[in-house]
Parts: sequence; structure tokens; C-alpha cells
Amino acid sequence: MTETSSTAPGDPRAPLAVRLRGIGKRFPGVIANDDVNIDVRRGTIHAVVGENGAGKSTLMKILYGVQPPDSGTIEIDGSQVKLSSPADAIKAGVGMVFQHFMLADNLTVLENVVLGAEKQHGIGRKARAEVRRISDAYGLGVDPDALVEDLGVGARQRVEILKVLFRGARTIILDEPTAVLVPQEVDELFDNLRELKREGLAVLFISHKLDEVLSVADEITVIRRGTTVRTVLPADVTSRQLAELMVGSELPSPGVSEKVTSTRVQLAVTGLSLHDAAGRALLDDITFQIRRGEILGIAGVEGNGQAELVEAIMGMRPGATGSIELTDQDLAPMSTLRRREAGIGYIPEDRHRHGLLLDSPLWENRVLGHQSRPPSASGRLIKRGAARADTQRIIDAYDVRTPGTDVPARALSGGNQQKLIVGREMSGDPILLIAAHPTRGVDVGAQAAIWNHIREARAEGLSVLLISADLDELIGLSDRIEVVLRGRLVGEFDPARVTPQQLGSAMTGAGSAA
Amino acid sequence: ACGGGGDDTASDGGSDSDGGSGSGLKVGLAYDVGGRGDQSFNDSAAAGLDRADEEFDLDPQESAAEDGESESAREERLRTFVEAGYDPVIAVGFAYEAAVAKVAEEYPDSNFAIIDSETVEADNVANLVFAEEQGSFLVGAAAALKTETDNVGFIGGVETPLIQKFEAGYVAGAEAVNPDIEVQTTYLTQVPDFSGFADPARGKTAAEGMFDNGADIVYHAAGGSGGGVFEAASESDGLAIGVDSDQYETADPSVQDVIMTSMLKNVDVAVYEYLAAVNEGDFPSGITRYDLAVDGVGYSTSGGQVDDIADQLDEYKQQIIDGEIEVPTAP
Amino acid sequence: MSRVLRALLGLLAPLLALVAAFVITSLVLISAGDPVGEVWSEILQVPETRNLANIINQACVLYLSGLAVAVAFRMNLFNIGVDGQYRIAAFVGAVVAGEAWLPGYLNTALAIVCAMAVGALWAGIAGVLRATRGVSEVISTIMLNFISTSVVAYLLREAAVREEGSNTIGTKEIPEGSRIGSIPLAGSGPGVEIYGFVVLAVLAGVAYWFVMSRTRFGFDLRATGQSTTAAVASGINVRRMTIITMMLSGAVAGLVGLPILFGEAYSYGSTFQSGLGFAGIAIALLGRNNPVGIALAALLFAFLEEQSNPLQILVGVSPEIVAITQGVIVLTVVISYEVVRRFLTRREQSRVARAERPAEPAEPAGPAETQDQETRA
Amino acid sequence: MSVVTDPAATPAPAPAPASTRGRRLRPAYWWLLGIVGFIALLSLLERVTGADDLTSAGTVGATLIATMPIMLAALGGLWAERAGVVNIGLEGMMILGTFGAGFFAFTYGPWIGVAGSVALGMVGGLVHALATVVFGVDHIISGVAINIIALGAVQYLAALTFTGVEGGGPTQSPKIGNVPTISFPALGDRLGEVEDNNWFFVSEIAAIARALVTNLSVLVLISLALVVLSYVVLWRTAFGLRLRSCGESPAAAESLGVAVMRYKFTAVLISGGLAGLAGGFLAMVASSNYREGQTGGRGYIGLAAMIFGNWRPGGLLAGSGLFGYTETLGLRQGGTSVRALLLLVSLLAIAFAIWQVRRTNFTTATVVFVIGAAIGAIYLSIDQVPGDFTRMTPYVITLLVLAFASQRLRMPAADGQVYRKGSAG
Ligand SMILES: Nc1ncnc2c1ncn2[C@@H]1O[C@H](COP(=O)(O)OP(=O)(O)OP(=O)(O)O)[C@@H](O)[C@H]1O
Ligand SMILES: Nc1ncnc2c1ncn2[C@@H]1O[C@H](COP(=O)(O)OP(=O)(O)OP(=O)(O)O)[C@@H](O)[C@H]1O
Ligand SMILES: [Mg+2]
Ligand SMILES: [Mg+2]
Repeated sequence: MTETSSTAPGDPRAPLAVRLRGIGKRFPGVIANDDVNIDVRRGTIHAVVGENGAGKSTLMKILYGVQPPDSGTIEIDGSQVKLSSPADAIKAGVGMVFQHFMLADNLTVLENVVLGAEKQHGIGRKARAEVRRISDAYGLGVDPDALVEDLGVGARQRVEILKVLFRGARTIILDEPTAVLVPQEVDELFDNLRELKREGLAVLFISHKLDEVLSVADEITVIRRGTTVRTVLPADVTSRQLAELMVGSELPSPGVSEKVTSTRVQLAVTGLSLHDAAGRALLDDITFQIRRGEILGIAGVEGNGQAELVEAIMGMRPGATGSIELTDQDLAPMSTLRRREAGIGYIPEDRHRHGLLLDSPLWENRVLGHQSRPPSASGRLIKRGAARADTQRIIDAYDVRTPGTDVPARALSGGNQQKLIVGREMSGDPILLIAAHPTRGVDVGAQAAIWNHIREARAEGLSVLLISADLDELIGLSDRIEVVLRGRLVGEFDPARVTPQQLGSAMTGAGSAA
Repeated sequence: ACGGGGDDTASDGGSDSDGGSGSGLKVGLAYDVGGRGDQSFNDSAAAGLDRADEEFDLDPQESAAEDGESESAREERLRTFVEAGYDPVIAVGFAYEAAVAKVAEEYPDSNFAIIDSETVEADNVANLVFAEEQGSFLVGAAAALKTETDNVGFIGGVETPLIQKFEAGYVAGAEAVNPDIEVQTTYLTQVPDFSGFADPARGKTAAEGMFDNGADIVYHAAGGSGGGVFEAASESDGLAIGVDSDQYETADPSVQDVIMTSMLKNVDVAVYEYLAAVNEGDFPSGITRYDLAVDGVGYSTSGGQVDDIADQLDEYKQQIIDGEIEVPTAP
Repeated sequence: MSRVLRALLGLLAPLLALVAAFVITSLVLISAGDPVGEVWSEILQVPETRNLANIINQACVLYLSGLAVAVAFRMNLFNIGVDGQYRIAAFVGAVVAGEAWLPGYLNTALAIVCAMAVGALWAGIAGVLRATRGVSEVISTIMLNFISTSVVAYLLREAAVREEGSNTIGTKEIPEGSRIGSIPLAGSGPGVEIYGFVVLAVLAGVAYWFVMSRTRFGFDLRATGQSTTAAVASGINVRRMTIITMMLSGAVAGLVGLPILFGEAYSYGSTFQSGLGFAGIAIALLGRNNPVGIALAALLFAFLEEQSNPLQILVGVSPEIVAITQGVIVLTVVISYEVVRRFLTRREQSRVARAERPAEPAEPAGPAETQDQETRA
Repeated sequence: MSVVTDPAATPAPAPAPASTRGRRLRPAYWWLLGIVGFIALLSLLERVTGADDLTSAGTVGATLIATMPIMLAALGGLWAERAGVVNIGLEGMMILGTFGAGFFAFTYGPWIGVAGSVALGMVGGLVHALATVVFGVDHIISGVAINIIALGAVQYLAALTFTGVEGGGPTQSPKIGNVPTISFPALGDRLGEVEDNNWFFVSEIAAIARALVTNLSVLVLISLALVVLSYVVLWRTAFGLRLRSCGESPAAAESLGVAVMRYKFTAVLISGGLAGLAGGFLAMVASSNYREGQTGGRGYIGLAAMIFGNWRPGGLLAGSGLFGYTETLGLRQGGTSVRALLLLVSLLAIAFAIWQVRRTNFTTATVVFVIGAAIGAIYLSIDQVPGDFTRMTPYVITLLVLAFASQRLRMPAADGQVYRKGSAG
């Protein structure tokens, strides 16, 4: 996509919306930010990129008053400010959409929006009208009286943006807003951003998806190890150069993997259906097979049955009808544990909720899901020594950055937590790996490593069911892609020939399946 | 719960002289849950002690049990008294039954008295027991004589065999007067929930229920919950019968007029008489039964509401004393 | 190095709490005008052997109660119902033992098994309601406590034998041969004995430790407690675990009354000690669900109870003052653990950070610490 | 510590759309319908079984008195938990309230007594707030500790203050004055006549009205007003929205500039004050002095009533009302009234079973039918429920109702979680 912005990128005449100078922030033992300098001009989209843990979120939190900086100055619209709480930042016209949604599920959209800004329009009719007005003006399509828990991710994202606009923010921070969106939603979001930009707002934008960054940003600042490395114009760099700037060295070229798909079917799902209590179909007659050494990608907008499909295969959802066979064994009568024992590995979508015991040491997390199998258990007893040793093996093999096997999982950064989970689920030689968003929120380096591990295992005969919102990942990794829409499989694609745009329209039901 | 005597310097209960300056008879009194000031059973024992103290100038010390405490805590309370030189030690309440038996054996040279239990047999233990059923019989008869609806009530605090004795006597007395009388009975709680002795709100609700259901006189053996019974009686234009001591004298003036009579269980007399004997150098042992014959139980007349039936009641009393009427001890 | 430090800090926290409790209690005493010095010298004097035996006995009972609560706590279940469970179980145990269908210690064993089974079933009601109907175990166990009071009262009256002239009722006495003998406390005269059941309590503690930390069942239980969602994903049947854990907790609760039953009272009656279940909650919390910690907490509580008992007689101060001490200890122990934990977490994090950034030696966490929001919070 | 149903442990069948639909309908309308239906049901039951104490004015009046302390405690729980702090210390704060009422009302008169009970409850709330909000202590631990401390402190203080006072002792205060009551004797008598006529439904309404115009304590009115006030403040004001947001998602609230800690702190203080008032009510209105052990676990019951009421003011009023009602029935003419309830429960169970059959849920249907039939058989075979069992009625009924209804309960999402400042993001 070529740059068609109305404001010239880096237009020196545009006034500075944000001017950060010498920002420093230390956490015990960590320098999260060190001498960060960024200028953001009004009417531009300014992207910030960097590895996991580079300090992007920390910097944004400082700009939003969540955390105080140790050093440095912040100027907003030309005047120096001291932000000691989000309230100060909101007053200064800064709004932020956090990396993880900041919404109260059990409150309505309206309540979520007016919270903290009740003085503006009250909490009643006037506020509702204002929400409607903003929603219409920017085409957000948000119903103020809907319960947030009933909304999908895309709608939540728009509520977050509405929150910011409602407060009349002139400077908007978006921390990884696209991680959970499908291409169409991303495009919509970007259209919204460009609209905001035209109105003279300044947007700070964080993403690990460098193509997106190049397509939407007017300027890009790279952060490495807490410090600003360089600010570049998107026209001047390729995504590979950008990645190398982030990492500080040359990226290894991705190894070519050979396909060894055999004809033996390892997983056969036939006529799988599932209904919710109200009788709506969550899964509707799903049929597919995965052969030995094959990676089947499932593409779909979140909430179209992916989670239910995974849970049905894992045996975590009672009530599914149809048959699921793993190497000719019927899985139906098996509990989740027995299915795992039969050779299913499972990388869950939400690692904090489904993958880890955050307060338990790493070695206990290694045991999780393998509590009935060697090396971590023998009979009814847990073998602590063996579990520790095997954890160490995973740490070495998967490059999990941790001082040891006894630290609690919570102490690891997201990327390292993910690597531990991948290592765990790959151990015990599974036949089938169910990988839901295996690299979500993981930086490019760790991402490549995880992909490599999956490819290597495939070469030895592992079948993989890959679910991902990252279409590049799907296309790059899968042997075959099925698209799921409203609980049904609506089309199969060959990753060698399909483009993300084609996939995207199939996922939203816009274009009929190829 | 702590006995009042402990704070003797701060309190003006006038219960005891300053430690050591008395005649030297060191008396220990171990109360049941509630302790001095419960306006009920324990207070009655305290009154006996106070009277003895006044007359013989003792050196008393008190301590009260805690709710749900262990057996060893009760034993230890007695031992502490003995070890600190208190002799005799009076245990108020059947809960001390096992503890007294054990400690009395450990200290054969010390003397003990226990109220409401006759199972402990030892040379150094006096059992002071009461015929509550006999007193209750009389107030039951009084209720039956006074009722205009032939419907009376009984409210027990906690359903224990002791309180059931009150019930049994009361019902027997009422039925002796009028075999067709309706007697409503309720207990507020059951062991080990002793809050039935301390919950006037429940007492009031239960009594109201009885008044609404046609009763016009309600007898309570519910300790502190009795206050609620009196209030209910006052609000429902009914009458109530007090228990243990003459509650006409101790209850709040606003409910005085509804207290028709009280079943007297003269724990104070028992304590006093025991201490009087001890003061004489005599350590009684074995069972002393306080029944109608010795005026150990009875009914009160203050307020004058039962004056008109006094003759009939005295007749029943004589029949019981003569053994013509055998009052049951269990319902 | 970290282990030693950890241990030292682990000791520091309770010590801090004791000091805080001491100070606060003293302040209360002073402001009420009570003799502080006498109170403390009475409480803190070395207990006589007789009192020591009482302390151990009482601690044994409290320990079992704390253990019962802790089993459920480990799975994030809050069993407020130990009180009802132990009473109904002790009653049934007493009836069975009193009937003496089997001879000698077989009878004892049968009664213990029955008591545990009844405790398990009673707690199991809450477990089933939680697992199948989603009823919060907090409410159901509170309700079951009250219900068990009525049930036991009713059954006791049905089963009671009453000695002539006694105002208590109780179940049939356990025959001599089925009682659990006491262990004389070393170097003391006759009559100063501790419950033989103490041995069983210690065994229960060892079993608790072993099951929790060494077995798959214990792992599943703890994992479910930490995160139900992760437990489900790892193949644990959470419903089943909920029911089993509640039943296990109830089974341990079934033991609570038995030391008293077999070592001292020999029957269940109206003066049987009550309220042990609630004490168990505080003790489990104080002992941080750790078998040794629970033992120490039980000993501390029993010590305070025993030593405060004569306060009224000897010093003239209401012994309830130690309840304040106990409560303050429970509260301040957590606060000081929290302070210590935050300190350790910070250390842990700096270690992790160093491991994550091998190229860049992390700076010592000096002034940055004051910026940490945790210290401000 | 999860105090409440974990939805993951019990995959709730409750469909989102259905609940949304329910939410859209006017709750006031449902309430009215429910109350009218309930009264009609009771008056029918009364006719069938002859248990005429079910809806007498006396029962209604006593129910009001029995309900208020539980309801106030539940309201205290509501304030704390809506702000995300579990308050198991309600019992202790209530105990403090009973003493506060006893001491201050005795010394300075009834209204100061009310204020005193609130103030002492707030002291408990303050400790809880300091521990949970400031020091980040686990809410359960703090609550349990407060219960221990409060009990000990009150016993100690009572021994110190009431010993030797005329009419008082270490375990009780002297009699204290009540706050004024409202009575319209003439109206009450007229209503009494209507009640005595035994007209279906009308007499029952008259009985309720009569209870409301006879000896109605002002504190009852204040308590009921507090429920309404709590609803208005929590659901209709900006302050309430902020407070609730702290219980739903403190991180979101903080990210929008809400001073989470301050709101939580305030909420727990108010919670303590309400629990204290519950104790004060017990000491001043339900009885007329402080007595040790007076609360009898009502704080815990209040907590249960709040959960029962789905963390809503109307719900907790219903929960505590059900509790107060069944307790009152058991205490008054338990034998006959509770027997009548058996019939009701039996019929409801059978109806439920039939409904389950229509939903082709045969196992549930069978189990529930058998239980219903068994209860019906008990009803037919006795004419008085023994005392031991009437006393357990409120607890059994609560369990039963929860067993059938609790899957719809939903607690504040961040309830019980320790929140640290700066966790936003
Ligand atoms: N509250 C905190 N306490 C201690 N350390 C922290 C805290 N927040 C962040 N850090 C540290 O600061 C570093 C920067 O974290 P930050 O979240 O800003 O990274 P990021 O660039 O946003 O990473 P990602 O791309 O994964 O979102 C992390 O490595 C982490 O170790
Ligand atoms: N509130 C906090 N308190 C203590 N440590 C924190 C806190 N927040 C973050 N950290 C630390 O910061 C590091 C990174 O956390 P964070 O969740 O931002 O990782 P991440 O790489 O951004 O993961 P993800 O991509 O899943 O967001 C971890 O080491 C964690 O221990
Ligand atoms: Mg980030
Ligand atoms: Mg992050």
C-alpha cells in the first residue's frame, strides 16, 4: 500500500503534539526505558516498534500517567506536564487503548464509556446521545446499551476507541490494537485512524506486525532495550530492515522446511456439531481430516467456533455430537486427560487462563497436563527431580530466558511463558498438536523460533491443527487452510496460492469460497 | 465472659472485700457461661456469695466459663483456684460435673461444691441440687388458674435436660389444674448453640407467636432471652412468668407489671448455706436437695398478682412435699 | 544463598507479627487501665507440665481442624463448615464406639472410619451442590453448620443415655478397651498425659504433606485451586476434584472431635467442646496451609488459650484479651508475610531480568525501588 | 479465594440472550408480580392446610424485625463486594455494632446509640479497609481476623464497662431505650377486622398493612430506606458507577482516572457502618440491650443473603426476607406452619419435575419428583413438625432455593481480588 496521507509525513510545520525527552524508567533490576526521545506531530500516526520487553508499553504507560518516569520530561502540545495519574493525562488530552482491553464485562458499553468522565454528560440520557453521536460520526457502530461481555473483540476495540474519543482526547495511544483483529477489521481500524488523523489528532501506535506499521504510519520510532534507536519514514525502510533495527543484528533467514505429508490420517473429525443452551449452533457439521505430518490451518474471525472446536477435540466441552478419531481411536468416551495421554498436545489461546499456573514454579508448570505421564510422574506420584530436569531441558531447547526452574511462571515475560508452553506441549512426542494462536504477542525472534520447532516436529510426523488470527502465520505454516464461519467450514484454500485478502473476505463471508 | 469480682477495684458491685483483709476464708466461685451479671442463674449464685461475704467477711474470687470451652479449660479453672489457695471452690452449673469429679480427686484436701449435679460422689464434694420441676409445677398451676383462654406457653432457652425439667414440671402443674389446657412449648436453640440463653429477639418472636396463638401467660426458662418474652407479653397484653430469681424485682420497670410471678430457684440460698456451714468449719459433702420442702424452690409473690390463688398453690405445694403428687422430671 | 535468606525472612515475618500483636494488645490493656505487666508475665511464663499437656492436647484438636480447613483452602474452597462436620462426625463416632459392635481397638478403628465417613458425606453435600449446581460452598457450609446443630440435637436426644441425677445427656460411654490410651508427658507425675491421638494427628499431618506435595492427586488439587481454567485444560476433572476435595476436607474434619472423644470424654454429650471449626479457619490461615505452619499456629493458639485461662483469677483481667492478641496475630502475620513476599518478588524479578538480558548486566536495584508502585501501594 | 461459583467449574447453561431479554424487562414490574404471586400462594396454602399463622400480622411484624439485621448486614456486604472487597468480617462488625449500641444508647440515649453502632461498625470496616485495600491482605484472612478480634474486644470492653452497672454485667448491658415507633392504632384495628374476616388475599394484605402501622420502629423505615438509597447511589449516580467499576475491573477504572483505592476504602467503611447498624438494630429494636453472642451468626447469614440476592439490593432484600420469614415461622407456630411449607415445597418440586420432563431432562425430573413425593408423604403423615426440624427451616430453604437458582448468580468480576495501584495496563 502506498502512502496517501494528506499531511506530509514528518511535516516540520505541523506542531508537536507530544515531545518526550530523556525518559527513563527502571524497575527493580530492569531498565525498561532509558533516554527515550520521541516527537509526535499533530495529524500524524506515529508507530513505535520493538521486541517483546523493549519497553514500548512502559513508555506509553508513562505518557498516560499510569507510571511515573524516573527521569525526563514530557511536553504535550507545547507545554511541559507532570502526569501523576491517568486523570492528569486525560486532562492533558491524552487517551490510551491498552494492549489488554480495559473493559468491565458486566457493565454496559455506555457505563464503560462514561466511567470517570461522568462530569461531561452525566451517566444518563445525555451521555447515551453523545455516545451515539460519536459512534455515528466515526462509523464505529457501537450500541451504548449492549453488555460488553456480549461483544466480540472487534467491537470491544471500537468501544475502547470510543472511550478515548468521548473524553475529547487529542492524542491517542494504541498499544498493539491489531493483535486480535482480522484483516478486514484492521482495515476498518486504519480507516478510522486516518479519519482521526485528518481531524488533527495525533496517534501513537504500537504493533509487532511490521507490514501494518509500514502501511499506516507516517513515522516509525524503533525502541531497542528501552532506548530509542532511530525514527524512520516508512518509505525509507523495508520490514526486514525494520526488524533488524529492532533486534540490533541481522535476522537469520528462515530455514526451508520440507513437506513430508504422508497419506495416513491421524485426526478425523466427522459431523461435529455443538449447540449452546439456547439451541444455537456453535459448531455445525464440521468434517475434516489431518494427515500425518500435515499442518491444517483454521482461519476465521474470532468467535466463529474456533474455541469451541478446540475444546470439543480436547474434550473440555460436553454435548458435542459427531465423531472425533485420533489414529483410529474414538475420542468420544475419553476424558481430556485420556486424550492428552493418547497423544494430543495443546497450546491454548489464552496462556494465562488455560496454559499456566502463574504462581507455581516452572517445573510444576511443566507437570501440568502431563501429571499422569513420565517423566514427571510415575504411578500416582509426582517425580519432582525428573520434572525439574525435564524443565531444564525445555529451557535449554526452547531458549526460555529464566534464571531457573523454581521461579514462578508469573515472573517470565509473555514470550518466554509461551516458549515454555510450546516446549511442554511438544514433549512426550505428541501425535497431534492443537496450536491456538501460538505466537500471539510474541516478538519476531521468538516467533521464528516457535515456528521452527513446529516445523521440525512436523517433519517427524506431527499433525498440527493451527488456529491463528495472524494470516501470514497461517499462510506461511499451513499445508492446507480451512475457513470457519458461524460454526461451519466454508471453504478450503491452498496456502501457496491464497492471499491474506482472499482469506479475509472468505472469513467475513464477503466473497463466496474459492 | 469475665466475672465481675475480678475487677473489684474498678467495680462498685460491692461483692467482696479487698483481698487478704477479710476473715481469711478464700472462696473461689467458678461461674457458668455468662458469669456474674447475667440477671439469671449465675447472678443468683453471686447473690449468695455476696450475702455470705457481707456476713462472714470472706475473701472471694470469681471466674466465668467461656462459650464452648474445652473440658481442660474448666478443670484448669478449678485447679487455678485450688493452687492459689482457695478453699472451698464452688462450681456453678452442671457443665462442671466432669471437671469437679476429676479435680476433687486430684486435690483430696480441698473442698468443692457443685450446683445442679448430683453425679459427683466424693468426700470433699457437696452437690447442691434443685427440684426445678417442683417449682415449675407451682407456676404451671398458677398459670392454669389464671389463664382466661386455657392456653399457656413455655419457652426454653436451650434444649437441655435441665431446661426440660422446667418444662415437665410446668406442664404437669398446668394439667393438674386443668387436664384440657393447651400448653405451647418452644425451645430457642439446641446445644451446642447456647445463644438461646442470650437472644431476646428470638425470645420475643417466640412469645409473640404464642400470644397470637391464643396463649395469655408464658413462662420462660431462657435466661437472658427472657427479656424478650416480657416485652412480648407487655405488647400483647399478656402475662409472663419469670425464672430463677424474682424477676419482678430485677426486670426493667417498664415490663414489671406483666410479670405475674417467678419460679424461684434459690441458688443464692444454696450457696449461702454452704458457705455458712464452711464458715462454721464444717465442710458438707454429698447431695443437698433444694426442693419445696426446704424452700429451695418456689414461686415469688411480689406484685401481688398471685395473691388470690395463693391458697390453691400452697395446697399443691403441700401435696408435693407429702409425696402425694410426684412431679415428672422429663417431658 | 537465597534459600537461607528465604528461611530467615520466613521467620522474620511471624516474629514481626508477634511483636505487633504484643504491642497492640498492650496498648489496649494500658488504655483500659489494666495491669499490663502482670498480664504478660502470667501469659508468658513457662507453662507447668500440666499446662503443657493441656496445650499439646488442645493443639492436637486445633491442628486437625486447621488441617481440614487447609485441605479445602488448597483448592480455593472455603470450608466454613468444619464446625458442623466435626460435631456430626464426633456424634456418630461416639455412638458407634459406644455400641461396641466390635471388640477392642477394632471398635475404635470402626468408629474412626465411621466418623470420617460421616464428616466426608456431610461436607460432600456442599461439594456436590457446588459441583453440580454451582452453589457457593461458603453459603452451603454455613447453612449446613446450622442444620447439623439441629440434626445432632435431635439424634442425641434419641440416642442419649442419661445418668440419674445428671443434667447432661450423652451417648453411651466407650468401653475401656476401645479408648485410646494417653501418653504420659516425660518427667511428670501421673495424671499429666497427652492424648494418644496426638500420634494420629501427626500422621495426618505427614499424610497431608505427602499427598499435597508428592502425589498426582495433590498436584491436581493445587492446580485446580490456582486456576480452574488451566486445570480443565490440563485434563483435570474439576467437578470431581471439587467433590472429592470437599469430602476429604470433611473426612479430616471428622477426626477433629475424636481426640477428645477417645482420650477424655468417652461420650458425646451436651458439654462437648464446640466452635473448633471456626478456630480451625484462623489456624489454617495463620499456618499458611503448610503442615508445619498449621502445627505451630495450633500450638500458639492453644498456648494463649491455656495461659490466659487463669488471668481472671490471678490478675483480675478478662481472658478475652487474648482473642484480640490472636486476631491481631492472624492479621499482622499476613501483612508481614506480604511485605516480605514483595521484597522476595522484587529480588526474583531482578534475577529474571538479568537472565532475560544476558548482554546487559542489570544495575543493582537501588533508588529504583522507591519508584516501584508496590512499595507505594 | 473464590467465594463464589466459578463459572468454569460449572459450565452454566444460562444463555446470554435470555438473560439480556430478562434484563430488558422492567424489574419493578417483575417485583410487584412476584410479591403478589407469593402472597396469593401463601394465602392459598393457608386455606388448604389451615396453618393460619403463615400470614398473620404477628408473623409479618416479627418477620420485619428478624429480616432487618440480616438485610442490613447483607447491604453492608453489597457495598464492599460491589467495590471488589469480600467482607466475611460482617459478623465481627455486627458484633461491634451491638456493643456500640449498648454502650452509647445506655450512656447518651437511643439516637446516639444508633450513631454509636454505626461508628463502631465503621471501626471494623476501617481495619478491613486498611488490611485489604492498603496492605493487600487476602480478604478472607482479614475478615476472619476481624471476627476474632471483634468478639474478643467486645467481650473485654463489655466486662470493663458494664460490670457492676445496675442491670448490666460482663455479658450484657443494662436495658437501653428504643428509637421511636410509629403506630396508627385506629387504622390497625380496622385492618385487624379485615384480617379476621379471612377473605382470600385481602386478609393477607390487611395483615401486612397492619404490621406496618402497628409499632413500626423508625429504624425499620430507615433500614428499608437504606436499601432504596443504596440502589439509587450504586446504580444511578456517577459515584456508584465508579464504585461498581472497582469491583468489576479495577484496572479499567484506574486507567480512566478513577481513584480505585479511595473508592474501595470508602465502600468498605460504609460496609462496616451498615453491618454495625445491623448490630445496633439487633440490640435496640429486636431486643433492648447488648448481649454477648447476640448476633448468633447473622453476619454470615447476611453474607449468604447477599449472594442469594445476586449482589443486588432487591435480591438481598428478598433473600433476607425469606430467611427472616422462615425463621419467624419456625419460632412462632413452627409445628403447623413449617408443615404447611412442606406441602408447598413438595408441590413446587413436582411442578419443577414436570417442567424438566418437558425439557426431556429425565434424570433430574426423576430425582426431583422422588424428593417432592417424599416430602409430600411426610406432610401427609404428620400433623406437627418436631421442634428440631422447624429450627432448621430457614437454612434448608436457603439451600434448596440456591440449589435451584444459583447458576444465574453472578458476582462482581474482580470480587475478592487484591488490587494494587498502578496495575492498569
Ligand atoms: N510493573 C513492572 N514491574 C517490573 N518490571 C516491569 C514492569 N512492567 C514492565 N517491566 C519490565 O519492563 C520491561 C519492558 O516492558 P514493556 O511491557 O514495556 O515491554 P513491551 O515493549 O511493551 O513488550 P511487548 O512487546 O511484549 O508488549 C519488561 O521487560 C519488564 O521486565
Ligand atoms: N504489575 C506487575 N508487577 C510485577 N511485575 C510485572 C508487572 N507487570 C509486568 N511485570 C513484569 O513484566 C514482565 C513483562 O510483563 P508483560 O506481561 O508486559 O510481558 P509481555 O512480554 O508484554 O507479555 P505479553 O506479550 O503477553 O503482554 C514480566 O517479567 C513481569 O514479571
Ligand atoms: Mg507491550
Ligand atoms: Mg506486553
